[in-house]
Amino acid sequence: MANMTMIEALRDAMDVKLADDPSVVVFGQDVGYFGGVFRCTSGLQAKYGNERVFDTPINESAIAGMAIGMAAHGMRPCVEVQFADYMFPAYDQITQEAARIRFRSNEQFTCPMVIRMPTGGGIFGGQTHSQSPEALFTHVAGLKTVIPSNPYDAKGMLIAAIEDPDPVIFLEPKRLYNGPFYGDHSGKSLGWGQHPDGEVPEGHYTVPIGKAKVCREGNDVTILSYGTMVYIAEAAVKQANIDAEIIDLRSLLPLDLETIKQSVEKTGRCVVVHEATRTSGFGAELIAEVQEACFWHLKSPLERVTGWDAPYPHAAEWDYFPGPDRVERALVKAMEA
Amino acid sequence: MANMTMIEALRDAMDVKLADDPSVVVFGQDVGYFGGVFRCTSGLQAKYGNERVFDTPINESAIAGMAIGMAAHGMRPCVEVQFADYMFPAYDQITQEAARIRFRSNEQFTCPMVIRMPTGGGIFGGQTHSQSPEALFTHVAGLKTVIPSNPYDAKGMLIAAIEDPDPVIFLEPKRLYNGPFYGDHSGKSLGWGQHPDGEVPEGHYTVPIGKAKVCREGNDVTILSYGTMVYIAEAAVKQANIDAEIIDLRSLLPLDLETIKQSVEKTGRCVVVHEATRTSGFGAELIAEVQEACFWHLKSPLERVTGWDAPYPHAAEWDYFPGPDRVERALVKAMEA
Amino acid sequence: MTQTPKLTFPEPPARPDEVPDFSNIKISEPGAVGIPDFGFEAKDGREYANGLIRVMDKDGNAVGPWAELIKDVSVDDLRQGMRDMLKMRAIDRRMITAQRQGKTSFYMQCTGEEAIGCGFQRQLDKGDMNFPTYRQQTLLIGADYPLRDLFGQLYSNELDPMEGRQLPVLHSARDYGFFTISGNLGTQYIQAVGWSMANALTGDGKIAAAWIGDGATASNDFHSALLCASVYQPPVILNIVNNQWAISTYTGVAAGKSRTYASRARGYGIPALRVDGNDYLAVVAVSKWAVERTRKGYGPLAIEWFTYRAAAHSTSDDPGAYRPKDEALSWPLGDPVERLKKHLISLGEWSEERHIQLEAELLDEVTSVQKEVEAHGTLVNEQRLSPTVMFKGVYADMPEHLKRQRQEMGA
Amino acid sequence: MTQTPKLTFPEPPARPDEVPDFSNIKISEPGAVGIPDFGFEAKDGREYANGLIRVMDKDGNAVGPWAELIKDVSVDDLRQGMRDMLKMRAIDRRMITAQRQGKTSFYMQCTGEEAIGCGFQRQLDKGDMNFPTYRQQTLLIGADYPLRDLFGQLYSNELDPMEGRQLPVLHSARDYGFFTISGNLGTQYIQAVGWSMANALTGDGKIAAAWIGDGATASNDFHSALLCASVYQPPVILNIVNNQWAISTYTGVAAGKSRTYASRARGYGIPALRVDGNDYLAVVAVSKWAVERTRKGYGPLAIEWFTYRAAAHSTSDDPGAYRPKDEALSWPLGDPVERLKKHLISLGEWSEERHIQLEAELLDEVTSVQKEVEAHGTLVNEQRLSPTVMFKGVYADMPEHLKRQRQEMGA
Ligand SMILES: Cc1ncc(C[n+]2csc(CCOP(=O)(O)OP(=O)(O)O)c2C)c(N)n1
Ligand SMILES: Cc1ncc(C[n+]2csc(CCOP(=O)(O)OP(=O)(O)O)c2C)c(N)n1
Ligand SMILES: [Mg+2]
Ligand SMILES: [Mg+2]
Repeated sequence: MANMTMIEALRDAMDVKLADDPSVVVFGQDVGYFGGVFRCTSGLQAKYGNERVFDTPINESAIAGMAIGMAAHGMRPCVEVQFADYMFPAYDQITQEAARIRFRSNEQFTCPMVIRMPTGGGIFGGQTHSQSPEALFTHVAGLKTVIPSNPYDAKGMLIAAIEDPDPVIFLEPKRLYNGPFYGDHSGKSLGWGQHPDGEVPEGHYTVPIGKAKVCREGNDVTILSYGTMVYIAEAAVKQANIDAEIIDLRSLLPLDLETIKQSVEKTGRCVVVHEATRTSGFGAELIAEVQEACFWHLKSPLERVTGWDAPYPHAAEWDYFPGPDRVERALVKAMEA
Repeated sequence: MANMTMIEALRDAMDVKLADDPSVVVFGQDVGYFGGVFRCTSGLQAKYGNERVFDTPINESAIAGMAIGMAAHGMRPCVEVQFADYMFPAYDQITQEAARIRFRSNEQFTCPMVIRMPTGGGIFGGQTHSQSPEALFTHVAGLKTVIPSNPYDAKGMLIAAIEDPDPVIFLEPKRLYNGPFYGDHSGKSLGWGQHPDGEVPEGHYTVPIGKAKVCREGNDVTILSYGTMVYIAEAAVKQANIDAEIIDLRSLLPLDLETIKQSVEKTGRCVVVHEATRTSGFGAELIAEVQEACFWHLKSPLERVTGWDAPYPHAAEWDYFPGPDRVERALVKAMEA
Repeated sequence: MTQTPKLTFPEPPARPDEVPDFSNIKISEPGAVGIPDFGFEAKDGREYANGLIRVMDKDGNAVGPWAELIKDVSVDDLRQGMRDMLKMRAIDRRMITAQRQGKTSFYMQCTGEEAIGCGFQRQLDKGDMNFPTYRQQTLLIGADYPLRDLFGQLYSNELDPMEGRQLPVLHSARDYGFFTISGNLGTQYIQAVGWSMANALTGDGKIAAAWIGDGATASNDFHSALLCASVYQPPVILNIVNNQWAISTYTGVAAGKSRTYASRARGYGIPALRVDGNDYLAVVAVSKWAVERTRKGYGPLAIEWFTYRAAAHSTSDDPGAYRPKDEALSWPLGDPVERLKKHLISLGEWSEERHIQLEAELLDEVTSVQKEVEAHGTLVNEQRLSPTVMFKGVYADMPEHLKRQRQEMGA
Repeated sequence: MTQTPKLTFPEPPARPDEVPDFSNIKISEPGAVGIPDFGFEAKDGREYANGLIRVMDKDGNAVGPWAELIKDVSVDDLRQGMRDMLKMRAIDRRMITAQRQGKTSFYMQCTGEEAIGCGFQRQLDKGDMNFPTYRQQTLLIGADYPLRDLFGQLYSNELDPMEGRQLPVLHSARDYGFFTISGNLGTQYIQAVGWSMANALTGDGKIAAAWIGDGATASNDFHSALLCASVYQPPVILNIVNNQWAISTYTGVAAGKSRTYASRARGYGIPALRVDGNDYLAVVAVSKWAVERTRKGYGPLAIEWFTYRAAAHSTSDDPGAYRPKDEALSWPLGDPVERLKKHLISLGEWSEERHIQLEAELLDEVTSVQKEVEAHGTLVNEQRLSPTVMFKGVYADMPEHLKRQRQEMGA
């Protein structure tokens, strides 16, 4: 066990896989010599050489396209898109190619690759360093989409993703890189050193893709969330003093519907929290599934707390970013109904 | 009034706008001399010259990018993407640029443009000529997304879209180009000549963006649908003999929630039907909104009938495409619950 | 001189009802363009990218340095080339009829372009991988792909190795060096670069070959492939099949003011050749040379194959609406089958009679396999694959939500 | 000779703790590269794309044909250039401090590249439109953009013309010929082509200028812009600012084996020039010529501005981690301010004293506006814009769901 930030945990996962599997390669913009703008790959090129860890041109569809070709050949590329906001040029390669190659070739060719991308806001990054595009991936058959919320999960899930036989979109909530974030942007965040999930085992282990985690047990209302919003939910529950059950989905597709169902059948109430814009966000899918699976148990309408349906603003970031107060209001509303 | 196919109605809309507004230009792959692979722009280059109607290289992001530049300058481009499946290379330009230029420039620059794209399946086109990507647009603040289901709406909505001050994604259900489709793929479809909505006024008129249409009034269950599925729903209602209200949404964003609410409050039951894959499809958003708006009126869980969460197959097309039988099963289920 | 900006709109030299006119096309004399060193650089390769490598003269004689290069290619190999091309032609002919009869939904021919894929494939080794477009079934023919599998795919029936997943002609045949074709143009070009990087990184001694049409060179992936090939120097051959048309769109709309597609590659620092794609000997010579050069580690190479799309774009297309009807007959580089025939006859190794006999023989072979495959079902005569097959291979292991959906399908 | 494929990974000549080494850079003599005809074609323009257009020699004298071309540019104009560059430098210096103090979230300097935007902009007319990247605030300076607006944007406060929507430095100033900057690299390049097509189609007599960094030439939009400009021939200048770095990534990773970025444009059939971007006179001469040529309808032109990013990529970057600390000092083309100063002094039109005085004057001007703007709020000293402003301008008319959300926000 060692205490790690999420950045260190991610780096450690790549280190483990680069060491134990020669078919693993890591590349992306600035990931080579420099080690990535968030330093997630720092030191890896020095350790494994530039045939294993290298810089790429600024072309995300080229990064994805090269990775697809390598993966089809039999390698296991784990590539970085510098910010999730910059994956859009690669959207064709990711959704129409990586996601479809196993199917359309009837499994002659497969595409075991990971695309890591920092996601979400809270760093005053404005429109193009803050978006949360997960719903654009969950609509695509053939992709898996995951998002860890702490160093322990980050390492275990990244190893699982690299070992997965299919393409995995690996979203990294950048607001959590250095510590959990409870929504108080004026105060100093605690680092991962103060959090139990900052304790990360050495060497190889996996956190399976497709399993949610109940972070807080409770009886009155279920909160479905992932990434940074897990901590916002915790903060909201504390301040609202409601006996909520908080589920960190971790894997959006495949979704652990069983865990969700058990919880909502117990509580009869459910609030979904995510940063992404509301309309057609992943919250919509969660609500559609929950109302279908748990309709007869529901005591009040399912609530969504999300980013507003506006482009991510710079100055008004903290009014856009769903904070504990907004989640609390939704909880109260769900309880009152 | 003249009887038109949807192709003719769309062409007529562009003809009207090319004639009455010199800032309108039409371009895309094969749309110039040849008039488009579906012939929607046939004759327009001959009539207006190649400065107004022209062919482009096979690069969808270039098509979108040029259109954005022209629109920002003050023109009103109406461009064609040959199949919605080929819009993916343009997804960055559409979602991160067209959708955001008004906002990010605080309205110094705007982006009044239309991107037309044939969508949906039912023509044995396989994976890359059949997809329904509407949910990938409805998640994007700054875009409007519409989908007409008949010649009358097609012309009126396309004129409205070209006149709209913001970027409009104009989805054309290609299965309806030549006639309504009631799901019987073994028989011959009727043409638009046999359908009242094939009667199209001459000259200028608009069908406003943002207004749904109640196609069939009913009391027992509400069917929310759009595009080809409107006719599938009609067929299903006929064969199930259920007093359903069918709403053709026409505009997905903005959504006419008022019309939906009125209907579901009346019926207490709701089935959503679309061709796109289920997970994170637009149906999820509809269900999330409906359950929130009408929770206390609901008598049974909201149902989704959609394409399966698999890539669109070629041979098994008619098992993938939601047909009247599947819609009927959902209606029965909704009524029984 | 020009005084105000005005846009240009590239137009083909002739439209329907006009006389075909290829006078704008400059054609090097056979044998005129030499053979560069393996190590030649893009900047020194202007003549190879702007000229046209040709071997056969108008009388069918093989001339010049590239002819020298393949003088040890046997007459049997050339006759095999003839057989490959005629086989492809027989398949195309049969499938056009089958599509008209509604036996399949869609088909695409490669008439006039047969030499390229047939000749190229025969120079590859097992394990080398093509990333083809829909107009390179010739690569499968040149790889002796079983016709049963080929027709199975075209009919989407139970003999289809892809079990009906893909539109006809979008084959996949890993064991025959044929990557799964995408319906989205261009995407495979950068994937080929990635694959060839894996060739180099694993040191497996294999190479990759990317394929793209002139129209699709406009795609983003064409650019990113040239760029990454230039940066990383993997063993990849970047083929561009310039057949003058992209559906109804004249090649000028993809070329702009570039002199040739090969010269565009040069701008990326990639050495490039431009070759008469209707000259089977030129195809064999250049492919042989290119494959050897690539395998030896001299880095990426672009080849523009200059040809003409004699048939319609696809069964959904009507070229009579945008170009003169018999434009193909005026194509200055002729027909690949006719030209190879002339060469073989001039060698005394072929005759009109043997030619007709071979055509008949191949038509028989093709027809008999076709009939056999048709017996397993066509679009009008369905013997359905189970629809649940569509849930297979979405992922390696079927997730719960797909299991639920498969159940919901009730199948 | 090479026998097995091996990948290459472009590396800069020197890394931290190594001695800066620019010996790989070939530099033409000042005055050596001539002036092409307006109508010159890409294929005949090799020397202009591979050489380097320079005007000032090492003693500050203007020499050669391009110097001739601008001999009627007044000394006042040159002093204005000096003023522009120093103003930019003063702003950069002030903002770096302000960012360190937490007064804003982010900032980007353009140290060493000032000549390019300042000199270029002064040759444009009102109504011409730049499509800049984040490193061309110089275009705003050269357009006399009010400093209040500029600082307002940098502080995202109520004086920000964009009302806090965008990250600092992502300005938008339609009336000053400055298109709204995207955080997504490359996207504006093809938009500039579209805009210039509108210039031609409406016949408004204006032109567009696209801007991109060397790293971002790898983007798809760079390709599609070159392609469409080549096809339609609109009045657009395609500027490439090659400052040798893209964050930590050496320019070789974007260039691959291309000789120059200008030569890549030539591959598309677009005539291209390569210019010493640290030579204010060369910038003025080439820009003047290019603007006139473009306005007269000679079609697209690419210009590679050869320069060096002397500062960090942004306030989030630490270049000491990937390149020698004082590499900028070894840059063989020197510093644009120093070089223009030398020229002006050699003309007897400037002195060290006037220079120091001007620097001080500009620092005062800049500081006083900055302070005034800061009084309206900074990140540490918030005087908040109403958050509901974020619902404004998503659409022309606010749809119902946004009205509901605005209400839900409770603001
Ligand atoms: C991304 C994308 N855009 C558009 C299409 C539609 N399309 C199919 S084939 C074709 C023309 C391709 O022409 P070319 O590349 O020259 O190949 P050829 O058909 O001549 O062999 C077009 C536009 C597509 N398949 N993919
Ligand atoms: C599509 C996209 N990918 C990645 C980034 C992240 N990024 C911002 S600046 C930059 C480097 C750009 O280098 P260059 O184009 O040379 O411009 P310079 O910074 O040198 O002026 C990168 C990779 C981005 N903004 N957009
Ligand atoms: Mg072609
Ligand atoms: Mg740079």
